[in-house]
Amino acid sequence: MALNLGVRVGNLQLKNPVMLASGCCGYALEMEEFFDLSLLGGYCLKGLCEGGSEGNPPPRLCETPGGLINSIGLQNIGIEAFLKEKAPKLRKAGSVMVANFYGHSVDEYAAAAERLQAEPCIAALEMNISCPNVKTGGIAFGTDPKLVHEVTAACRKATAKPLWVKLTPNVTDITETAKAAEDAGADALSCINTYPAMAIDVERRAFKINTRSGGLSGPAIKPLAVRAVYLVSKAVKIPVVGIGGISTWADAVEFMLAGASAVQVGTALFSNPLAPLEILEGMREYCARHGVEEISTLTGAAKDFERPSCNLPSRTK
Amino acid sequence: MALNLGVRVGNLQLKNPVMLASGCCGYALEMEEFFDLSLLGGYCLKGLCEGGSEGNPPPRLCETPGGLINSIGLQNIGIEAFLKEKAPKLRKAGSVMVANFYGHSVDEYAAAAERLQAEPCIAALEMNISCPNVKTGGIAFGTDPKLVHEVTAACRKATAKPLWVKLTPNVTDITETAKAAEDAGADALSCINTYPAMAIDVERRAFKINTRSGGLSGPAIKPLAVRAVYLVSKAVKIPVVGIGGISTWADAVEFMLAGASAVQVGTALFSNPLAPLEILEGMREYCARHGVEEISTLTGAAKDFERPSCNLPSRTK
Amino acid sequence: MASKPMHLVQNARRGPYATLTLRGEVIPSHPGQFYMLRGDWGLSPLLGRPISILGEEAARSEVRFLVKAVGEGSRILHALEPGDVVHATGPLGSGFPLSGWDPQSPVILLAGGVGVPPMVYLASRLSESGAGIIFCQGARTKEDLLLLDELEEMGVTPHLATDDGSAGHKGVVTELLARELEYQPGAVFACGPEAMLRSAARLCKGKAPCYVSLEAAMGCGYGVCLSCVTQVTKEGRTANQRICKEGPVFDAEALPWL
Amino acid sequence: MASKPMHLVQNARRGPYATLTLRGEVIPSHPGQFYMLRGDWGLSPLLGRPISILGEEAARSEVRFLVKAVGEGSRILHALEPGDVVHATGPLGSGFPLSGWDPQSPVILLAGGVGVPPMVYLASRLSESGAGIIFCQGARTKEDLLLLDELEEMGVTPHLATDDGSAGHKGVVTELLARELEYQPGAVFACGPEAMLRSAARLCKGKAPCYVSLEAAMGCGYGVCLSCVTQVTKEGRTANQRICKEGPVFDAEALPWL
Ligand SMILES: Cc1cc2nc3c(=O)[nH]c(=O)nc-3n(C[C@H](O)[C@H](O)[C@H](O)COP(=O)(O)OP(=O)(O)OC[C@H]3O[C@@H](n4cnc5c(N)ncnc54)[C@H](O)[C@@H]3O)c2cc1C
Ligand SMILES: Cc1cc2nc3c(=O)[nH]c(=O)nc-3n(C[C@H](O)[C@H](O)[C@H](O)COP(=O)(O)OP(=O)(O)OC[C@H]3O[C@@H](n4cnc5c(N)ncnc54)[C@H](O)[C@@H]3O)c2cc1C
Ligand SMILES: Cc1cc2nc3c(=O)[nH]c(=O)nc-3n(C[C@H](O)[C@H](O)[C@H](O)COP(=O)(O)O)c2cc1C
Ligand SMILES: Cc1cc2nc3c(=O)[nH]c(=O)nc-3n(C[C@H](O)[C@H](O)[C@H](O)COP(=O)(O)O)c2cc1C
Ligand code: FES
Ligand code: FES
Repeated sequence: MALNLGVRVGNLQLKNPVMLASGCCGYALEMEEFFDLSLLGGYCLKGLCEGGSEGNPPPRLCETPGGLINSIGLQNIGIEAFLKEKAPKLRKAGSVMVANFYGHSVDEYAAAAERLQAEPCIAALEMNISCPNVKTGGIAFGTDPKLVHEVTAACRKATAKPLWVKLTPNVTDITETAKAAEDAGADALSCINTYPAMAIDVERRAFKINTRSGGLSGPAIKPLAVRAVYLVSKAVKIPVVGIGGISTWADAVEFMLAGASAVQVGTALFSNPLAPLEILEGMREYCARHGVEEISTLTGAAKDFERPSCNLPSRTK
Repeated sequence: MALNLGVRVGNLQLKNPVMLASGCCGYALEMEEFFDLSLLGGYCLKGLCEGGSEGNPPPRLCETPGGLINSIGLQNIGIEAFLKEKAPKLRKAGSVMVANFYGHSVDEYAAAAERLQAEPCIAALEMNISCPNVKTGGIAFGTDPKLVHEVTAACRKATAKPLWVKLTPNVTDITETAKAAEDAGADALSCINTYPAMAIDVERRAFKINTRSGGLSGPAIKPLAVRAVYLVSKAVKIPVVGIGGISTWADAVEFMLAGASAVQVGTALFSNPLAPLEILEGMREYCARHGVEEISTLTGAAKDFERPSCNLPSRTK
Repeated sequence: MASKPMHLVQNARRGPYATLTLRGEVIPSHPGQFYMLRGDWGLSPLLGRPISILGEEAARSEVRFLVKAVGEGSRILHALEPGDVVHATGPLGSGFPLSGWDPQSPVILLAGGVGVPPMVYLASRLSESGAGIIFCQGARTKEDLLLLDELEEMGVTPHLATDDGSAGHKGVVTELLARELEYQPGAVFACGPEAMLRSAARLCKGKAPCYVSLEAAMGCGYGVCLSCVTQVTKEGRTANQRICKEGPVFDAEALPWL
Repeated sequence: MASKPMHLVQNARRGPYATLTLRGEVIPSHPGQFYMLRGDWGLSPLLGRPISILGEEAARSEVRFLVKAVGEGSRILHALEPGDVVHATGPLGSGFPLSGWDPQSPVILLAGGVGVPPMVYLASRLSESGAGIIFCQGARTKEDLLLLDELEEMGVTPHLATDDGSAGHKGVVTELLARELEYQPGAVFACGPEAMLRSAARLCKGKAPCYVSLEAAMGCGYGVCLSCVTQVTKEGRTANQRICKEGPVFDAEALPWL
């Protein structure tokens, strides 16, 4: 039985649903030391802005139960430097490159989108309106449906490339920001960015992260992210890319069943750079075991519990 | 050096800051089989409503990385049955009893508050406007500052007992609902209830919880809850009771440093019924080690990282 | 009940099955009761696992369990070594009723899968009290038949059934029950897969009292979380009862199955 | 670099210290480089731990580490038994520069705390190349002096300092450095607590090149997460550099310390 791992995210065809999440694979060149990027569905670059940024002062990272908090503050070399220094090397990588970007105003967002539009090796743009770690830009745009609409519309005008909007989960009702982005012309929604979080070192009685708050990622947030993907995919017609705590093939399948067309692996890369390949292999086996011929049929296929009287879960072999 | 473990939550004096969280200690009688309730600061009863409720159909619980999702749906025996069957036995327990309650309308909330007002062994009322697992009532009230104000004001009128409002973290800005509750006359804020979450059984391709979504609790949510406590305690003048993933003494201290006057232990009771006593003992040792004479001085005492250039955490002995 | 650390003193493994002997403060239990067991396994799984009591040597402060390794938690229990600490909360739940049926006719014990341990514990108590015991055990194949030596020791010869016919009757264990019930209907006690319990309940209906031990994913095991409920009908009123507290043993007639 | 499972073949423990020998595919490394090590430790801690390479027997496919048990992750590494699997990503980082200083004067290696292992690795490489080596090691007390036998084997006699005077000079190890620098200033290589590194940098300023190995809480260890940055000034321009990638070894003059 032939298995088709290919998925479509709007107009963009991916050879398989497994991508690398922004900020967790640098500019992807570091990943090439571990494996061939073209084995994956694609990868998202570290969030770029015009002129670049030095990010936040350290400490920028700490561990929490089943997760980690980061406050990198979107350090990046800038769009210009990226296009000059990194892009030429990445052209050969032969995988789908998605450029994650941000600005500090609607105009900056649009200008960044326009600047990236020019680079042929960029397959899609992922608009980050959800970073909890920068004072202006980032999450400020992502929590208000009106602003989401405005900034998405501005970027939509600025680029003909597929435009993905990366949502923040830090809202009362994520379907409202999702619909705003859809209405304004987004081609897909990346669900989700990190959750605002905090940790305190009790011996020092000091915040563990320099900026006090940071963004929580990793397995701990998976059940929150699965719900976000489920709600958003029911609320909009455009495809959803699932992100949040994916570290095993079963996690990836879970996000697809919840409604994701493709998935991104972030934090799991830190402890296991080969996680994306292991996830892909596991998904392949899962499909074979379940007689799935088109992996895309998993999207949104979760059903209700068949026997409400039965209290027991099935076992994952 | 004498150590004073006593804390005040508004007008209510607790012998120490460690309480049991609502829904995780039943009607407290089950806990008495493990230890003497009077050793604790207090305990919160399972959420009560007039007439009681059978709750949601099973399955009602599943595990997630570092946490669990529940959808009990506020099953309870009802205020009347509680007062008749359980309260008499609890009067002897000699600990501070907080009655968690809810309704399906503002009127029902107020009526419940009034009914509970009459029972002398109840030291305070904890208004649950944040349960993600019931269709009406619960979280519906907790996400809109206007409704929070309305329902809090109605209950405020109905009772002279200390009134705690239990907030949901599922909002864009928790300081708004916190301030609404404060304005309407709440004596304290319980921060926080569970986070809406979902899990899917990939082998069965079915939601693991009958109601699809449920509430996430346990260590996984701790960093999210610490931030909520921090933000709320900065935004209001009334005391904050910290809840969310507390399972060790260091977790409890962390919540106090973030701004909590007292803490509640929930999910940790399931895997270790003795957790509250171990937490209390650990806090005692921590105070001794740090020369803390009044445990209440820990509240809100977190400072900024002293040496921004230093990237390393201290170690918890 | 109590919650305390116990020490593993022996772990006898056979395939996926491990018979664990824990030593510590032991509170006397009834057959059908269980413990929540949790190894020093850090964050995951978060919760302890409900495991039935297989036997108890109060004098030696020992309690025994049989665990089948099926998932994360049970695999860790299976892999424990002597000296390891296990946090044990119990004994929990109600257990099987040890009286209240016709003492003249023998009782029928029906066990399937990892439902065998509590039935062996029950058999040992019943045989002490001199009751006649018919023990029916079913499994997929010969290798999955459990605790045959313990049964032999107490003088109980089990009637066996395997799906593949590798030992005893070829077929499901409830076929043995049907035969016994025709022959001499006595009280039936059952623990095993839900399908087996349902079919036993149907066979017993109107013929013999039937007590079944249910399973559920359990949050606490001691009655505070309300995650483990099942509907139970008593005197015409249907209400949720906690499998961990009012159960795990229920009168089959009271369940919403028949 | 690569990321692969390796097998523990030996664990030699002394107090909180464990010298681990891992076997697997070994990619040749430079002194000062490190691995991210992660045992099969489930969810917590989530991340691997950066541990410097102590030595390498490429022919035997072996690489060695010395780990001090201080927290959750290092305690699990310390407790590993032969046969256990360790996920190892490396070799990572830049390592110490092995040339570029005056080859006539001996180099001074300064090691404190668990900064000793990479300096021993460096000493072994330098001694192979015939360079003169002055090795200064500091510790709180005699028991915390590390790898003295390995140094002896390669013919290096370390100058020792302990806080309590239980071995060698009573005082901090940088007092030994100050003496050496007055006597014959050579290039200085240092690994240890930040206070030691800062004081070494100050002593060397204007006198001798000084390379220090920094620590940071690391997310990935291979350059993608940007959690480990420090400010570095080169040619008048200050910018963030990654301790895991451009470092952990930096020219002390470039750091914002002096
Ligand atoms: C009252 C009672 C007594 C039991 N006695 C025994 C016994 O003596 N020997 C034995 O081997 N097993 C027994 N079980 C079943 C045992 O608890 C499960 O096999 C075990 O919990 C599975 O956990 P896991 O981590 O290995 O599997 P996982 O697949 O990781 O379990 C995932 C989740 O499902 C729950 N779960 C899965 N299967 C079951 C199940 N069959 N029953 C209850 N919860 C389940 C777990 O508690 C956990 O929450 C008993 C169950 C109950 C309720
Ligand atoms: C490049 C490099 C090389 C190292 N080489 C060695 C070595 O050869 N032998 C050795 O014993 N130790 C070495 N360390 C230190 C070692 O990484 C830490 O002791 C270890 O990470 C502590 O983890 P833990 O879980 O035991 O402690 P925890 O207290 O649980 O650590 C909590 C968090 O702090 C981080 N952390 C704590 N202390 C340190 C530290 N000193 N350095 C870096 N991160 C820290 C951990 O990574 C983790 O994120 C090295 C560190 C670095 C950066
Ligand atoms: C260290 C770090 C840096 C990140 N940087 C970015 C970024 O630049 N842009 C962005 O959109 N998301 C960024 N993210 C968020 C991730 O892309 C992802 O949405 C989030 O971490 C949840 O997925 P995970 O749990 O798999 O990591 C970052 C996450 C981490 C941990
Ligand atoms: C099984 C279960 C039932 C709960 N029932 C209630 C309830 O009835 N009323 C309420 O206000 N909170 C309820 N909660 C929320 C807890 O009181 C607590 O706010 C939350 O679980 C976070 O704390 P924890 O991580 O320590 O469990 C329940 C939580 C759980 C896990
Ligand atoms: S498992 Fe908690 S009430 Fe039964
Ligand atoms: S640890 Fe991730 S970039 Fe250095």
